[in-house]
Amino acid sequence: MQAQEIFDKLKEKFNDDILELKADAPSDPIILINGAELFNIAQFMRDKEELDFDYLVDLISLDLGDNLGAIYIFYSMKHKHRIALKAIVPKDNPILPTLENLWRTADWLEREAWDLMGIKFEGHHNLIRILNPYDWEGHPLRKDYVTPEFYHGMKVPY
Amino acid sequence: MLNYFKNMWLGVYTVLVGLRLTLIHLFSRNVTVQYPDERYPIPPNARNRLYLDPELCDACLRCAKACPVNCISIESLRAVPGLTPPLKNGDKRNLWVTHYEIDFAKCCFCGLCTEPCPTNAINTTTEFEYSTTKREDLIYTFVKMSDEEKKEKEEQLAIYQAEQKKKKAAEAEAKAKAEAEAKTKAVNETKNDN
Amino acid sequence: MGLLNRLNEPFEGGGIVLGTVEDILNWGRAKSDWYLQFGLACCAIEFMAVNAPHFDFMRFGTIPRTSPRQADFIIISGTVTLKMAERIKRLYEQMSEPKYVISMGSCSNCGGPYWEHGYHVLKGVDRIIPVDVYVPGCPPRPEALEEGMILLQKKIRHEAIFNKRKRIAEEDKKLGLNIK
Amino acid sequence: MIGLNEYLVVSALLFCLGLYAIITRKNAILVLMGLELVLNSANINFIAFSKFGGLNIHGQVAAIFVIILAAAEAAVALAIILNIYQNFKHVNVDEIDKMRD
Amino acid sequence: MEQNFVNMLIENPWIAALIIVVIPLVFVVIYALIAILGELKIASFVQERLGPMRTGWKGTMQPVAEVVKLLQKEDITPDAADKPLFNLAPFLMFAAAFAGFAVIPFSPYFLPAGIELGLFYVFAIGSLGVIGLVMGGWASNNKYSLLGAMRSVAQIVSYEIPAAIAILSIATLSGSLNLNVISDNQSGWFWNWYIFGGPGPWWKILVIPFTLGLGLIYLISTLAETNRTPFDIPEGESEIVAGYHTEYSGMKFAMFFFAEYANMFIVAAILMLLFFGGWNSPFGDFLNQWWMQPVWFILKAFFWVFLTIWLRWTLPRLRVDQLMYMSWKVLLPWGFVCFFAVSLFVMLK
Amino acid sequence: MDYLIPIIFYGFAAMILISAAVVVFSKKIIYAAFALLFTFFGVAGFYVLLNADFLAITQIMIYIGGILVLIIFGVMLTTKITGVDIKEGVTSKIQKGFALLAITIIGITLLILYSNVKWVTKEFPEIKSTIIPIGNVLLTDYILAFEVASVLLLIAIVGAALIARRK
Amino acid sequence: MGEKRKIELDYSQLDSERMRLNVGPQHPSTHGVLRLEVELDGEIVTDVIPHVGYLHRCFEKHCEKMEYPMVTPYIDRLDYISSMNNEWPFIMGVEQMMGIKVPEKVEYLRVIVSELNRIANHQIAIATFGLDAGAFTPLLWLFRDREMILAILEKLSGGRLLYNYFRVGGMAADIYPTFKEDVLAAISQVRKTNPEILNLLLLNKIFIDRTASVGILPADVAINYGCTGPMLRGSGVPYDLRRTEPYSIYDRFDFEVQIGKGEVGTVGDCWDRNIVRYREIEQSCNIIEQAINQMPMEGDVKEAFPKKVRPPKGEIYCKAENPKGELGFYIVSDGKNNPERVKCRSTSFVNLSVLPEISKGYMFADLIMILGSIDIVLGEVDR
Repeated sequence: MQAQEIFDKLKEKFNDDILELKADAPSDPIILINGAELFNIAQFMRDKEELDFDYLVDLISLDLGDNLGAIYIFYSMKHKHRIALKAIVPKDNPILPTLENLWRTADWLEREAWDLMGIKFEGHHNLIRILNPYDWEGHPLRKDYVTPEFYHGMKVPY
Repeated sequence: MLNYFKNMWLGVYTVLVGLRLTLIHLFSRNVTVQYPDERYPIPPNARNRLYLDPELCDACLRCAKACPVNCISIESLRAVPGLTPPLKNGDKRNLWVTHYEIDFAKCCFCGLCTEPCPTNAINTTTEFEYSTTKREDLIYTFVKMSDEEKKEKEEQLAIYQAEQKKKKAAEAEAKAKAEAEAKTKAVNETKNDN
Repeated sequence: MGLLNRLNEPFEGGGIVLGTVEDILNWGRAKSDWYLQFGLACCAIEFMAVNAPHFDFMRFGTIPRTSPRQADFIIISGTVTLKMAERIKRLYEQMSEPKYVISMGSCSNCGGPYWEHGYHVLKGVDRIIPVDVYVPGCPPRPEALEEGMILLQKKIRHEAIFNKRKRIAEEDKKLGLNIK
Repeated sequence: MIGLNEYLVVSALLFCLGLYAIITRKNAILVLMGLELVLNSANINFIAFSKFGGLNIHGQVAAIFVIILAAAEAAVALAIILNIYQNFKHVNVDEIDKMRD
Repeated sequence: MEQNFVNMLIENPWIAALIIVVIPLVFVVIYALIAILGELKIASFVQERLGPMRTGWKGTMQPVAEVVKLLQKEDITPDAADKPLFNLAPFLMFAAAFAGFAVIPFSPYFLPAGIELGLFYVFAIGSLGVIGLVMGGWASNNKYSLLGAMRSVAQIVSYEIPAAIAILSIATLSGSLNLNVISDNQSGWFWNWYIFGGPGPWWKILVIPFTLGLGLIYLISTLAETNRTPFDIPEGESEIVAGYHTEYSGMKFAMFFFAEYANMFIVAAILMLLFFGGWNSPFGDFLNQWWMQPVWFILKAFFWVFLTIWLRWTLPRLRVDQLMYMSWKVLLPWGFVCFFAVSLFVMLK
Repeated sequence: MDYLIPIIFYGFAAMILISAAVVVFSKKIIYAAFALLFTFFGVAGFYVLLNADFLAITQIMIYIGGILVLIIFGVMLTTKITGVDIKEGVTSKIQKGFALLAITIIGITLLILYSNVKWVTKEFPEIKSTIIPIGNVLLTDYILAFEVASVLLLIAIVGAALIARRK
Repeated sequence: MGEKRKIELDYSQLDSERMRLNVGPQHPSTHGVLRLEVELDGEIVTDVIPHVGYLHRCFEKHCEKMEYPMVTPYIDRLDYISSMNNEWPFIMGVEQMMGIKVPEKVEYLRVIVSELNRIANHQIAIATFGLDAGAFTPLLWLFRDREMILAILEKLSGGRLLYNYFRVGGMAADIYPTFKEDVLAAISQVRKTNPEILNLLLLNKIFIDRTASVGILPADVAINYGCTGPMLRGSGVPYDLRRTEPYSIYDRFDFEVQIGKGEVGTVGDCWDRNIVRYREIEQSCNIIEQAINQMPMEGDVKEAFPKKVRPPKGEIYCKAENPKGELGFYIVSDGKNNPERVKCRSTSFVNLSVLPEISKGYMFADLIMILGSIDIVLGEVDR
């Protein structure tokens, strides 16, 4: 199924929450959505027969300056089509619903996004750091991140 | 029950097959290259320690810029055109390298620095035996100009620059003069034309 | 430490007998090195390749041990992250004297490619444990590690056993490392 | 010269120690150990009498039966102790007073 | 048959006893060194490598260097460990392993202690080592050690039973528990060995399959009892770091090491004495002089050591439940079958 | 070598009694279990002194290789695996006192008994190994007891397995 | 911050004492510095909590600071066993953004080096898996064969393990004269020793007993967890990017996608995952053989090099079939020399997350086997 058809299908169901389809080359087609409705949209995409996105490929977190972004890439093993969803959340209150209950792989991906970018996923059963130590401070991939001087008595910068 | 006997037979049989294989290998030729006495063949393009030919380096900083790790540090001084011997390959030397240092403790041996070099001054070598007991020994200084030399070069440069300045000023003056002359000439010509 | 404790008196010179004994003891330690089977990152793969038939690390008398108590030296083969650093320190402390450290590859020498922006990388394993031999390379060729091993064996062969206390003090001063 | 009495004295002391363990100890496994001590002291007597007291080979056979008994008893006792531990999370003989949950 | 040539040579019983004790000790040390080197070298050759090459001629001095090194290593007693037990365990284990040598006849003229129940004694003293093992594992206060020790004990205890049945069958066949007598019974050509039914009439070929089976059962059991691959679960590096001796270093670790190798030699010796004619030459009277007999014996034992090393570098490792399955459901029933067949043969003979 | 036997005897006696005392009085149950090893070993030594070689080896095999291993496993399975000292509940002082009193009375009675009774002494005949007479006796005079013992062992195995099995 | 995981366990439900065992980060069989918190009931695993991040080397932070050509050395160090395969998706993504069409020869060369590296990777995977099972000899035999492949790749690129060979628009160096003979020799060596490994390790009864019906991963669970590569194919799903969405020139080659069939146990067990790897080595040999015969030997591998690597504004997700599964890079460019953001969809990270799910209820020794069968590389997990 082409990106435009998927967009139309979604638009039909959640008209206001689907914002726009960006498909200008060379970029991949991306559907901008309202972050608050992410869970329902994703559930629809997974369970709807024609869409049948059974495989969450990746979750990408972005620092867009004032906002944080999250891009979800979905793939359907059956129909062999792929689409990306993009949700934008404000930096001071970055909250998205968790998709952990739909795709189990989202568990670790969301923990990673929280660890590195600081996007909070509401409803995640165990949202703790995954790559950095559990007592690490800050979210390193944000543009305004400052490397700490010391960690447990070890000097960090060269 | 049949399965029990089958499993037992399989167990014995596959063990015997394995034992046969290992026995064959026990008497087959070994492939070890005894390193300090024998050498494993290293291709000539292998990326090991970097080598800089100071006679070829023009301190263009392209290697330092291409380095993802920033392990190359270069200091340079402008060369005096007339007094400076050319590079080994005959090109004109624009800059003196006063300090060229590669920290092999940082280097990631990716070879990216050798690609942009216009004169092939920096190269990978097949030399890999330089382990040390002190980390400072891994910082290799390829060019280090002594202070006197540097001073001399600086003085030369200062003289040259002063000269250049003078020359430039003179030139500028001459130019201005010429221009003024040309202008007046032009004015005159227009006048004449009129 | 077994025999060494009793011979810990600082003899200067040591005489012929002690010298010979020292030679034999050093010979034993240099020729029989058990290393801790322990890998961190990319270098660990080359480290495995060193054990492979073509290079055969065992020629130097090195045998892998899984327990740090029985290991003589440890090869820090790869990037040491801050999360891992405390573990490595503890592993090193668990090893029994005399113990040696080979730092293999750029990452453990000084952070390597990650020295500049790596917020989670320890810039050199010598910030937490004393290193005896630095092997450069990223990752070093297997032969380079073997060369480092030869260097370490040379170092052990010339070590002073009977004025050990003095040696340790000197080494501490030289390295000047102390975290916390 | 070591005669019968010396062995009997050692055996008696061992018996007393074992008995003391059985009485005072609360841990079921320690009680079992005390029991083993008592059985061993009995065995010493058997063998000593077989050597000096004319019991001859029959004393040794009796000792063999004692050992068989001890083995069987230890196996069953430890099985019971494990079962108790699973139910009560301890093996304190004084506090095991329920027959069923 | 005179049991000890040392007693003939030396008048003083004390010195003679001392020498008789020292000979196996020296032997164990030398043997362990050779076995260590053999293990390294055979492993290397199987894997198309060279093994230790830079210590002495072609690396032959490697085990010596290791002993010199282990002598100087620091003896760590971990803080959390139970010190008395921790220090006692290696000695107990070595003592148990060494005690087994008391009844091993290296030749008809050298048997340290000529007790009638030699076979039974070796078998019993082996269980003493088990206690040392579990002691070490417990005292280390390390989960890996404890797991390793408990696995070891469970393994050794359960494989003792098939081994016992195999031993019992041979005892039935030979009618003696004295190892020297058993060995003596098999004199002559190699078809007199008990693995080929022992000396007997021509129809002993009927019993050969069963004695061969018993030999195999005993071989597998000994592999398990000495914790060798494929039964090296107690020391399985990939699961529990180094088994019960994880926390040991220096000389104490060396004691464990030597005990292990001594144990290996004892089981090899028992296998050779029971099934492969002990100190007899395989070729009748050919090279069966008094000075060749210990050589034959040691050579045969070394063949077993070679076999275990060969197996080690061939096979992967079993899992714990598969190990138990093998002992209780494969070896034990077949052991019984063979035992009954052998008993029947003895009755008919 | 007449002086050797008493030395060995007293050595073994000391070993038995000291390690038995450790079994009885030690605070740590695991020490008690390991001390039992030496008690059993000492008793086996006594058997050797008393010409019962078969018994001695049986003692080592069954008690040390079997029962002691079982006990140690029991200790490990019924206590926290690592890290915790296994101390057991202490009985009250009065109880202990009474026990001590009773034990002392029994012990003294036994000792008096032993020293006063004149035992019939008859030396054991010198034989090379006891295994043949034991085997003969077991399968003739004691055949019933022998069979009963085998049945008992079977029942013990089955019973133990049944009891210890997890529900 | 300092979140700590609360471990809530209902001890009233338990029959016996549970033991918590900490496996790693220094453990011989965690394939690096993975730490597993294992809860054991006797020998049975009741829970596994993987703790990763002991090799977190801040890859994504570095990408933001580097120019595009400088990123490749860091990508090499992600999955350091198969760095040729790693570089491909990133370079392909940049090329797609810039609209570069690479020459025919380069495409073939890329296929050949990637497949060679895939063989090397699978050899290590099988070797270390054998080591987990206690078999040491196959490890060294496989390393011996791998050395031939490394020699070829070293002659091509100059690096033994981390190649840095792919460039935007081409390759760093052209092939050397005896390239074709070397590759064919390496393939024949691999084909010769492969049956030995099969007989010595994979078909050994003990090994089959250890791996068959252990760690069964059903297909739907695998897809839900996002597993790819041999993990997914071992469960019987023929998902291989080289076939499902052929990139580069993979549609020209004739090869079979291998799936687990449950020959000795259940579909999706450890043995299936390994036999898939084993058979993929053979398939890779086929691909290389076809590629090396079709490859144009003349031509310049550097002819499509752009003057300056500066992709236009945009974002792209580019993926390729890594030996371990689908490796993707999400590249966000804002038209500068540096990428704005690079996110790596690392295969091992996603594959590892399935470990707690498939290892519960097996024995502790099986957990090690299951972990080995996932074939993780910690450099890629932690980035």
